[in-house]
Amino acid sequence: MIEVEIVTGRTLDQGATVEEKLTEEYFKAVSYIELSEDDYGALNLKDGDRVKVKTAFGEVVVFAKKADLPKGVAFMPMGPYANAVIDPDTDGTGMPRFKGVKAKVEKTEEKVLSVKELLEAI
Amino acid sequence: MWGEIMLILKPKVNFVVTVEAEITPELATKSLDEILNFKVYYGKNLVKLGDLFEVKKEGDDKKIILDGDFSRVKWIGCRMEDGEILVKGSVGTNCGAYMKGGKIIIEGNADDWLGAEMNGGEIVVKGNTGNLVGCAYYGDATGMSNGKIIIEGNAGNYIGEKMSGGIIEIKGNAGDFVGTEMRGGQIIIHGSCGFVGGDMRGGEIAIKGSFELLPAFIKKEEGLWVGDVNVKGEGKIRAIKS
Amino acid sequence: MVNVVCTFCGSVCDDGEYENGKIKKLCRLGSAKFAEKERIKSPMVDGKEVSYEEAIQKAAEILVNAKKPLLYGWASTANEAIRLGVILTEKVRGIYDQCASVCHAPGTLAVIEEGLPGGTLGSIKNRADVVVFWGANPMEAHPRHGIRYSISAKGLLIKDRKNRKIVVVDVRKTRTAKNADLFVQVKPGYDYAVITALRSIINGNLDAVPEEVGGVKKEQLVQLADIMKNAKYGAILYGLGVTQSRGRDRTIENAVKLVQLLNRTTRWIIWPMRGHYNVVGAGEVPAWEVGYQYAIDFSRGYPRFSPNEFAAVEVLKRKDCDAALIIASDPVAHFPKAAVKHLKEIPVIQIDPFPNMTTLLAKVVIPSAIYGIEAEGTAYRMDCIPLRLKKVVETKYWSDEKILAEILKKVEELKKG
Amino acid sequence: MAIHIKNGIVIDPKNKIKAEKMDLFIKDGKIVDEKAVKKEECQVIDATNKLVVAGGVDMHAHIAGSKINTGRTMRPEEMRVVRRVADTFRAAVGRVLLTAPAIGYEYAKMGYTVSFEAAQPPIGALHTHEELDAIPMIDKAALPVFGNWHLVFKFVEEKNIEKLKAFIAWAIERTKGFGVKAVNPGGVEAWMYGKNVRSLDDQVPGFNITPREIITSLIQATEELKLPHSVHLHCNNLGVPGNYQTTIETIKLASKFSNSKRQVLHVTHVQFNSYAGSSWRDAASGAAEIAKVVNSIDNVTIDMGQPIFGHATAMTGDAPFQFTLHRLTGAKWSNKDSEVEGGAGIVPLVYLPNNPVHALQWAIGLELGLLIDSNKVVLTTDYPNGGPFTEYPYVMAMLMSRKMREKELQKVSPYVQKATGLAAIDKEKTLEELIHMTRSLPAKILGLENKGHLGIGADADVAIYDLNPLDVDTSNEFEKVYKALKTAVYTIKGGEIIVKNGELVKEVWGRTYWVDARSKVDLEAVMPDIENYFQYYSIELQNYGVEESWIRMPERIVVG
Repeated sequence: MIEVEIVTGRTLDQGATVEEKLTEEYFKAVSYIELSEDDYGALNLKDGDRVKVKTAFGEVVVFAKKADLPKGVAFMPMGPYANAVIDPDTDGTGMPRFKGVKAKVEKTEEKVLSVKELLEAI
Repeated sequence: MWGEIMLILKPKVNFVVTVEAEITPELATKSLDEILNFKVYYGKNLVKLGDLFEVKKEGDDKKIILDGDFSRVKWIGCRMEDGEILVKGSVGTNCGAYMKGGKIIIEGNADDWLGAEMNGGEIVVKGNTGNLVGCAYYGDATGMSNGKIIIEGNAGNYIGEKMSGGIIEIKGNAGDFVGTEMRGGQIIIHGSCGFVGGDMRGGEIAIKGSFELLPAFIKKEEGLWVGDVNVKGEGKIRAIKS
Repeated sequence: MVNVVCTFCGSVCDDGEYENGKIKKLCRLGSAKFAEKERIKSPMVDGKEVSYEEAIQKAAEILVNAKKPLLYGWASTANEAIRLGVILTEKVRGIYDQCASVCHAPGTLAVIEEGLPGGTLGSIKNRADVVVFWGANPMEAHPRHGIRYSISAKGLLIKDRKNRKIVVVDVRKTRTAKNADLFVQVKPGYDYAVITALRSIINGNLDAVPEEVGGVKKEQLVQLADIMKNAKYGAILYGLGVTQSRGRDRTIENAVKLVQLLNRTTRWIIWPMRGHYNVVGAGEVPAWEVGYQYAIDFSRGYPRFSPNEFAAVEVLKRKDCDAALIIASDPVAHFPKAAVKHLKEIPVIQIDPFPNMTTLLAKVVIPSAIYGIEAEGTAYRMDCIPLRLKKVVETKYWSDEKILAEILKKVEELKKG
Repeated sequence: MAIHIKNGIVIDPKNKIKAEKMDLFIKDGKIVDEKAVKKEECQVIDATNKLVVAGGVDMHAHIAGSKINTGRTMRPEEMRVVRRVADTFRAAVGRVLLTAPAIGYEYAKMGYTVSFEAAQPPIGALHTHEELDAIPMIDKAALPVFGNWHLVFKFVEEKNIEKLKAFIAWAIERTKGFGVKAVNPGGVEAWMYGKNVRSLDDQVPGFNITPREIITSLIQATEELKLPHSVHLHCNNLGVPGNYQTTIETIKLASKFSNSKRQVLHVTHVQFNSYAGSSWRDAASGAAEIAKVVNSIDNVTIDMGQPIFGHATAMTGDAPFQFTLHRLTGAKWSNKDSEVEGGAGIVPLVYLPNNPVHALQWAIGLELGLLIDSNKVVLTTDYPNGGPFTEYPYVMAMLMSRKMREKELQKVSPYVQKATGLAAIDKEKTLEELIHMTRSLPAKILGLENKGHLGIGADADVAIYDLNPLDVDTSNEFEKVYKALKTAVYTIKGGEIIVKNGELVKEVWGRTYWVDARSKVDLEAVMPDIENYFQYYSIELQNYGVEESWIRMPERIVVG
């Protein structure tokens, strides 16, 4: 288990599939988390591995990817998987904290839910 | 807590959406009929107070007890000038906004905008509060200018922004951005908080726990910083010695 | 071959070329926009296919019967539809909110506090010798922004990339950062402090700045401050890295104060990198119709603005609406779980060209034409420059404008009883 | 339906009717001869002992487009004043900055039926028109700004008036604009380098031209094009003590030109350009000197730009001035540099009677209104720069009553006594003069032949006020005058009753006028230059501009 701070954001893949949310392409574009090389290594991850991301606001299973990030910072594409764990508190501004949420990440054998299953689980 | 209880309101329905009830202690001085017919907003509908709340009237003094969960009722005590309100549960947003005098005691929690632009009187919260306590509404130049807010629990973000007078005391922790653009008055935090005093011009923020000082304050002595230098401010941030 | 205006991101590139279903010149996002994809086949009520008229009747009933309906979305439709949407919200005394409330709305709060010293994308292209992307990653979110307007755009005074310095301030080394002349890596949540430090340095209060602020060495802060002071015409373009993280509007407000300061000695502007193609219109239209850009409640028959009460996420989290109309947006995919929960519990009307996660829970689904491809209308680019969206393909689908006009008509009938 | 306005006391300066009891007839949106209607089919309005005049014409206000809308966004504190809860009409809010529905409603309630947006950023033209289209009740138009447009600079530099004319014709067609506005010519371009121009002969950075050359070239082109309206100029040095001299020099530029129908130069919100002195410490009024010059020249008109005490929002295309104002007041500030066309800025402000500078500005506005010949000065507040247009009746009453002015002078900073000549002015304008200054004169200056009067064939835009001009003593009964003019008993727009007893009764949508002068120029000759310049734009030439079909009710005025 590692601790990270998650930032979320748009990616080209997410953008290109955003009008096709019920497709496999969109699923692929949003159901992952990027970890720094250190963090990725610490969890002993390899391509296609899944991790469980847990925050004070929820948990979600996603695929893990290695990326050029500082240790302790993780990235998730904006979308339903990130939203399952981000901080809904708007601190009085109306805007949830989509970036900068503390999370625990661990390797898991559980499957990644489809977007439909994800909605049902809410 | 009072010898005599003058007006007691108790929710009698489950609120589907929030209610806006600009209730002040003044209401307690009205006749029962007037009280029952007092207009409150329930979504888009202007309804009678008596439709949503049980009303018990026991005298004419300016004292109200809100008995039950008022966390979905907004604007309680807004613009009140005197008298007392006791909320036995939690209260919704904008409680005590523009308040000029009197006292509000909240036994539960208070939602955002507690005592916004308050100009007198006292608010005591036994539980926690949300964000924007004693702040200025968007577009206004001045937040809380007088009076006292005491929070026994924790407070959220943006406390006492643009404050020009009065006191906010938080027994627990506060969130981020305490006393931004503050010009006067005092904020006391017994716990910890995040950034304090951005663009502060005057007033004092005293903190017992940890806090994050912005790179715009000059250390004057051990535990005392003055700034914000970017606005030639003379605000004081003080670490309370434990 | 006809000219088209792209209706994907806030760059609203207006040099697209369209011929027989093929698109040229646009980026990957724009090409995806024009590509054929699955559509909502027919209007539906409770999953059953119905006529437009039946769906509209049902939608109007839901809106009229609600105590406080939320009408949300609007960033990916045309101004003509938005205007009707604002009037509809006023009529049913609901809450109008738009996608900015989970995107760039904190920027609007900063405008309220300090204003917006800005310029059009054309002024950046022609004049800016320094461009700072702060928490923005145009290489992925606005792929042609750099070529057309900012990084390597050829302008009047700045002829090429060599004449322009690109700075990226971000918490991670994004694709944009990799192409920058200077990358300043900030610890998540410390943008506000970093901006304060820059102000202190430029103001000559070096003493107030410790050796490191928000993970950035003082030395680098001084370097950035120098770049800023020495720019002839600089631009800070900020993104969701700022609006969605700690500080939000206060961070932007601080950046505006920095720009005010810089303008005493040179020229600087600041502008948000708006996301959806017409999210600007979704704020500008209600501003002229009812005075505010978003988070507007009409329950009292007149508009009131309060982001922490009337922004959609707060409304849903507080369970403060009993019906919702979702148009040109997918909150089920883009809102935090806690907000989606309430959408599952109330009647939802959806108007959209494409099936998405909101479709999965909507009671009434009304498919619509795609603006810029199947329908004509007006949109405002991220810098508020108006552009006319074109219709290049015939369609059986009704436009948002027509759907809303019909709902409005129905609502008026129902209200008259 | 036809309308018969019975027994009203009509003032119609254009048709030389000075408070005469007479009947008016309306049919198909026009004022018609008695014989053109069947009286028994007319709706009769009893106007006995009431003032009957043409609908008011506001020739300079900022009512639509990115500036006022940014103002609204910036200032939620302005929008909390509720004027109307939604019912059969729209909700209407705003203190001074109003929403689009509120703008239409408030003009109508005051008896005004025309308003011109005085500064349209050309590239933002479609936005301006969308907002104009959202304003109910009134007719409108927009003046695109030319004074800092690089293509104008280019043709001025080349001294190519033919191309300048062609460009102007092209631009006002593309923007669906009405005429040629110029704001701080050259100064806004200088602002792109953090500077401003300070005199008519300063060089514009990057170009071998001066403000003087820009202004005279624009006048020459506008006159040769014979546009309905002259050049509409916001002078250089606005808001700077000592600027009255620049204003006078600028006004004199018009002496080279003449036009038999109208002025050749309209100088706008002159109050802001009438300051003597060298700093705000010793600032004084330059109004008397300016009045002398305006009165002595036949081809220049002005409008006042009268400040009203209370809240206002400064919003102009004069971006460098707006930054100066922000520095001066410390208030929030918006700026918009616009491609290679110009710029704009917005700063909230409040005019306080006790503030010597504000009181000075207030007094200067009135001096201009009083000292300048009523055939040359139009009443404006430069909404919302000087304050609300809803206070025009205050300005009208003040110009008609010395007593009211004396009363008001008691409330303001005594600085006014030494820095202006207001207290000594005993001139009291007549009601007829004020009707002219708010109706027939602005209509004439704008070249709107069917507006501002009640002659046969005029548009049936009529205001009826509860004021008997044969009976009222405007010098002494100023309170009554103010109150009566504030709310019309009837407002008729295009032949339809839209206001009755100060209440809205019908929502109508007015026209948007635009001027088409293309047939007078060789567009082909200028297109290569325009095409070449579009490399400096961020949009395609083919996507630049507004088509008539996108506007709710366009009315093309063809020149030539």
